[in-house]
Amino acid sequence: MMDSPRTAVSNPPVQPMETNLTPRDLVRRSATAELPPPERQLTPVAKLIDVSKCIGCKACQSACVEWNDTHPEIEENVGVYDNPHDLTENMFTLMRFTEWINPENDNLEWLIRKDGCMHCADPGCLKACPAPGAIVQYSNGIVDFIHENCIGCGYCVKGCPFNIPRISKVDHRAYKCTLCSDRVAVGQGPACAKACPTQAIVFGTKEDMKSHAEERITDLKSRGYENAGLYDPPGVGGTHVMYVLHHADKPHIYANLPDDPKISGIVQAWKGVTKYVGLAAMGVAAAGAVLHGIFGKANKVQPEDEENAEKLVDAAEGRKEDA
Amino acid sequence: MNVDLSRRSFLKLAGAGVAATSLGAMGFGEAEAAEAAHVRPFKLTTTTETRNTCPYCSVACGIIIYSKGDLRKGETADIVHIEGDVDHPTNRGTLCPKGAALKDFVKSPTRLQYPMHRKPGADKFERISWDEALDGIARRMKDDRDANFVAANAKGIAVNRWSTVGMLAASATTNETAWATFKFAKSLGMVGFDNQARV
Amino acid sequence: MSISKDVLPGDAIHRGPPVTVNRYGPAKRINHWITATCLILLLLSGLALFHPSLFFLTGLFGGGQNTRMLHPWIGVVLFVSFFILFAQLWRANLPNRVDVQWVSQINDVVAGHEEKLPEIGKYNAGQKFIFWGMAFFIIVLIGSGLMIWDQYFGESTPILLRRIAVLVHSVSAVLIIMLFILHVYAAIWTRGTLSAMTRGTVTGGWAWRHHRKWLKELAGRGRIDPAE
Amino acid sequence: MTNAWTDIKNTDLVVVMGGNAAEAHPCGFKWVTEAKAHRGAKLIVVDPRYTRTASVSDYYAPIRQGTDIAFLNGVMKYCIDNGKVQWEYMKAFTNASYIVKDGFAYKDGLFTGYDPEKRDYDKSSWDYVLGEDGFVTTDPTLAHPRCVWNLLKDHLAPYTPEMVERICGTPKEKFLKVAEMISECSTPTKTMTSMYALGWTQHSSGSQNIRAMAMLQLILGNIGVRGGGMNALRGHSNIQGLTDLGLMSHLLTGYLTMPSEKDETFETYMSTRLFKPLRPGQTSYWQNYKKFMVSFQKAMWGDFARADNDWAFNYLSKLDVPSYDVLRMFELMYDGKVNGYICQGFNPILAFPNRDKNTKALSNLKWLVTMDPLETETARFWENHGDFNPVDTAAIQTEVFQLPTTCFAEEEGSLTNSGRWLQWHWAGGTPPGEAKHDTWIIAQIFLRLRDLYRKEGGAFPDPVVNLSWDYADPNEPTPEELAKEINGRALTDLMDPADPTKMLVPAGKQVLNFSQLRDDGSTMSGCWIYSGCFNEQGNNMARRDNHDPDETGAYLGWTFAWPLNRRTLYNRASCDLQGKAWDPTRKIIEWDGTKWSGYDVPDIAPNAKPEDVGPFIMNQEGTARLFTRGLMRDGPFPAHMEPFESPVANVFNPKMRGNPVARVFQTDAAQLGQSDEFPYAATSYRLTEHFHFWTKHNRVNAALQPEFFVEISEELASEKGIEKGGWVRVWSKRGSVKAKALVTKRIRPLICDGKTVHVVGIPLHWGFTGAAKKGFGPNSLVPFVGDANIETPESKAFLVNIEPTTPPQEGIA
Repeated sequence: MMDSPRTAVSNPPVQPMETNLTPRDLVRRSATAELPPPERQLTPVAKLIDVSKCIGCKACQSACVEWNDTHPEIEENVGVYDNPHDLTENMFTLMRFTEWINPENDNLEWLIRKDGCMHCADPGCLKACPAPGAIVQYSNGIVDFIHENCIGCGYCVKGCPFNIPRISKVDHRAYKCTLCSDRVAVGQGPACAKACPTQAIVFGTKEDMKSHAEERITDLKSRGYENAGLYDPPGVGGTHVMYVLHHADKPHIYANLPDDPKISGIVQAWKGVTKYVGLAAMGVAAAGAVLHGIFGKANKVQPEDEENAEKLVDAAEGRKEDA
Repeated sequence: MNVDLSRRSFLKLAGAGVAATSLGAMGFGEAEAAEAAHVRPFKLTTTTETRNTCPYCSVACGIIIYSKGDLRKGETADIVHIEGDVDHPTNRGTLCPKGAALKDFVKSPTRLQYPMHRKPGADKFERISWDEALDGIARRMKDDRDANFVAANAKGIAVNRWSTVGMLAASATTNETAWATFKFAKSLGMVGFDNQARV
Repeated sequence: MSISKDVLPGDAIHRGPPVTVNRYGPAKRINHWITATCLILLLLSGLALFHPSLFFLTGLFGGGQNTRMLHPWIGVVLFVSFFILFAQLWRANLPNRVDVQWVSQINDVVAGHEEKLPEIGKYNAGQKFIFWGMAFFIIVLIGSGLMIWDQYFGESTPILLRRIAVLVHSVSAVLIIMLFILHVYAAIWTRGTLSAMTRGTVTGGWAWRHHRKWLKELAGRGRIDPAE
Repeated sequence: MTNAWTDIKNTDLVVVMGGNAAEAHPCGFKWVTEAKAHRGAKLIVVDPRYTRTASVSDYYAPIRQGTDIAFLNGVMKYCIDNGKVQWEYMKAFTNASYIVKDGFAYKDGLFTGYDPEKRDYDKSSWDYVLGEDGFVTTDPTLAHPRCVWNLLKDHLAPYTPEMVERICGTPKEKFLKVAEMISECSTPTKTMTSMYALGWTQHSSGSQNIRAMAMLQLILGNIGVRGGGMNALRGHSNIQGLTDLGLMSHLLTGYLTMPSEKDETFETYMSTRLFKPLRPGQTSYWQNYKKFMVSFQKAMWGDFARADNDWAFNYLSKLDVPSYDVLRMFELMYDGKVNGYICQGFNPILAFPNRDKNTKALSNLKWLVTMDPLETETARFWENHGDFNPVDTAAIQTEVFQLPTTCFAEEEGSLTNSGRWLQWHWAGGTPPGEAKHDTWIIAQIFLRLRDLYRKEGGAFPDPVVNLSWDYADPNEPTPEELAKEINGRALTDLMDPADPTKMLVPAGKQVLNFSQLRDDGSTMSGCWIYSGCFNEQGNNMARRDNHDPDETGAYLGWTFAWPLNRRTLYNRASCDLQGKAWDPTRKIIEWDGTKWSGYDVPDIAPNAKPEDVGPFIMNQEGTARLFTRGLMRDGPFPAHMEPFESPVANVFNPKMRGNPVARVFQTDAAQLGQSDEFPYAATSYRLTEHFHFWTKHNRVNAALQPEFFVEISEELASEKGIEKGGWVRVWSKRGSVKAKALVTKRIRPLICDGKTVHVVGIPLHWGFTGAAKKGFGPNSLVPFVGDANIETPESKAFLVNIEPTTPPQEGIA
């Protein structure tokens, strides 16, 4: 029975259970400088998406909607299979379809990539977030949005190297894949991974997922995909959602998956140097003003100035009267 | 009957899978001090589980229906979630995009709730009672059968054919319903009786 | 030519003693204070989102969600308010040759040796700098702000542009805040200035000392009312 | 399916042709990805479109729809020419060595005996040479020029790679690559599985499509083995069950057949069904037909079915035509010869060909009853929805009763999956409003009718008033009661025939399985092939032991599979003539010198000696048929036939249109289009996001695939000035639809017989009810012709034209 990798080994519990992801398991918390180190280190987890096994059926989308009780809109057909057309606050994951002609053999390949939060080890969203505790990272690698703390500013959207979070137009909070933190907390895998018919999506410890990926890559190489490989981009410290790609040498062909994602330099500048230099500059300016005020001599109007003014006015009046 | 199943034996069976090792390693199972909810509360807690089969294609994936309320205790059961049954040998908990959204089929706004009747030429349905519907249908069937039944052919051989009323049987009803339907249709001599397998 | 630029409608001298000069009418003063209030609110709400240590400032606005919601609207009010002011004052703030002289003698300015400086019209180069700086940064801030106003315009610009916008917005914010500090400080340091925006008048001595050309022009054009 | 879904993991090569398993059966397709991941299996997809199945294939070859026979015949020829045949299997387990009568021949696309007037064959020459002993004459050396093998080779001779390219449009090198990959599976240790669905059945020559692949599988030795077989991926959750239970015009339960007018008496009926073995010592299991038939009659009419009234044989209808299939019924309806119609969960207005005709047919009814959990277009066929249903409501005099039924989640019972597993499920939710179980509704109508017949009398009331209906609550039989009736029970004490003192089953107890059924009226069973599903051991359909010793994929403890809990049909063929597994690593059963045993229930008598008894026990021959005698209407070998609407003529006989023996009604013949007016080859299909016309009611699935579209190549789009996402009109001789255009690289023009053929793909999930955007179905365009043997409509290959257009109008015109 266990020859097939699959996410679920048991059905979800219905008896009350303690959650296994608590505030004490946080390793990062947005806009929070002093976070006490966690008492324990959870084993890092990961979702592995084997693009070569994916049949683009959108079961992941369906399961995601059902589990998270979201309500994606019924849009129009615009001549593509990608529906909804983009990630939304009601659609945390999306199959993106690309028709790609392999220049090496002129064969068509239909590349189908499940897009969604990558759960970066170095999360740009969390870095960008100004609201304390709105974005957290657990020691198992899950990056989660705590909606009560979210102010809806959209900074996470700018911070994300993969353009994932979306802000709800209704409650003005940011939404994205939680890696089903509520399920993981009771020992279940994410809804998408559980549903995935071909188990192109699997979930487990990051280490297991990496070794499973190795098997898949070996299989793909045996089928002629010489550049098959794992997408676990170091630019963001690695991710807790990884891809097996048949063409790992060119991730961009998979609906613009970034070749070498990093937190944008602009965002780094904004949340780094600008923040500190800016604060410093403003502080210096304010302090300078105060110091100058205290130690400098105020520019006071002198009695002779008043007299001169009066004279001027009188002279002018005089001219007026003379006229 | 349907819930006391082989979950435990199955788990034992499940030795070497990727996930089997993974989930244990995640620290699941360690007792935790109660703390303010951080992740979303697990929504299936205290629901009732019922084993069922996906009604779409004939892969016939095992599913579990989660409801508030238990039919077996005579309660009203409101379905809150449907998910693949991990114990099922074919689908092993997985579901396709249709199966994964079964709850929304059950809860579809276009689910029918009452018998309706459209009069000849009318531009709308009107609600009627079950008795009105069933009496009306039986009456019409009887009248037509009595008028158009072919008892015998030219040679005088009994042929027992009623071809002026036909029936299409469903493709997603249970075998038991199908058997009851079969008895009903064939005993009436209804020859124009077919099912979705034809198309 | 310069006369028409420096003397604005409403500017007038009241005979003393002491001599007072109308510098800003009630409409302009209200306008200024709306702008100033907006700027302060924007400063507070913006700083709240700028650095985690200042996030507590969201409390002033009823929480983070409200702060996020209010900030851009205040920005719109500020933009409108400021540019009504701008429309009235821009001509008086056009730079001229005297400004070059003034800037070249900035040491004398800071040291308060105004007697060494040329006679100044309604605005000196420093005030003009603040005026144009404010105008520039407000345009930049409203432009970049709209791009990152996700509630309404989130999807209308590409993500790269939005990232640039957020950086530009915060850098501009820092600079406008510094400008603001300079403006406030200058107003305080130059005693007698505040009354221009409170009562609308300055003393004749203040005008003589700091804006002698303006005062002379007013006097020269006969904009003198009898003392009350 | 001959095998189970879980068995597909044992294969070495998956051929998906005539189907789109990844999209239509994703969770079953899992086992393909398992075979790929763990056995290094390869996947071949042959399809007019590069589907989502193709996206994970190892090799894809395009084909023009409706030309599969030519392709498969070409592969068979390739295998035979290159010696890629599992000789031992083929010789022993097929009728290759049987001698065929002189006179049988094939010429100009037709077999011997064609009568163009009747559109039928005189099949008398399509038969074996029988010896004086009544057995078929054979030549085990295969040297005889009239043996099946040599006739087959002659028949396949024209199907060269060049000919395949000419007919199918498959580039020769792609065809050869596929043929080569398939031919590798001729060794005993390599198997191939065929996964097909409506891509093969919905053709006027659909049955022959499947035969061609079955023959290829027999030549390669892939039937009855693990990871092999012919796997029909059935479309609905219980379409298998409803067919098994005979809810079809020409069937009774368990593939017993309805009597025809020729079957004047029970004796004549039985005489044509008790097939005697055609080879010495063979099983020919249908010799037990009478046991099943009598038990069936007893299940229907109990004490009213007695030996002295021929088991109430006269209660059954006798057909005057081969079947009153849906096409015939709608033709009759169209002609005003049908007054009432009951649709129990079916949506013919979108499912049957030629929607315009269907609408007119339904408008001719006096009354229509629909039973469904959801709104259907059929129940509202009279409602005007602008362009989407442009009917004159006031002119439609049909009375409609719309009855709300429960759905799967609110009812209990068993469903039979594609792999023949009968799986029990339980009710988990309270039905909405006044929705009722189907069994309650059927029982209510039945009881009312029975009362009326009891009170008023009327036309032949006997079968109705005497129908067995002894349920605890006649108002609603329980699923258990019905299941037990299907299984069957002893009516009197059943004694062991070998030892008359030994009681096998006491009266009133459930029979163990169909082996205990008798032809003397002492047993009853609703459906013999299901017997064993609910016996004295309990409800076997509810079993949930998911152990799988040695991971063969059998799962014998999981629910119940018919027949006799057997998971792989013909599994005797997994062993050689000595009874040893062809592939020891893939053993299913084996002969231990005295009996058969193994991982599965043997598909042969447990003590039948391997060298004596053939594995195909349902056949009179004991072997599988490469040559089917007269059992199929359109020929004993599969021959290339064009669809009725084809962009090119039949290369073997340009005058021949479609399947020469398929039934075509007069009005429909006039509505067949020509390729000059309708130049593009259309095909219909479903998409993975939707299930027929159900999930458009579901907001989630509606969001995943919201709106009707057609798929065309970039070449056709530029030729016609069609933009991606723009509106197009697609029309055939029978109707017109408007759709969004999905312009794709996944469909490329094919060159067939020197002509460029553009394919237009039309998915089928939209209508005018539900949550998704209003749309059309391909059935508006499909011709009203069916398969020659089984009358399945030709929905997969027809002709259309296409042009850019304006959006459809919703409002009432």
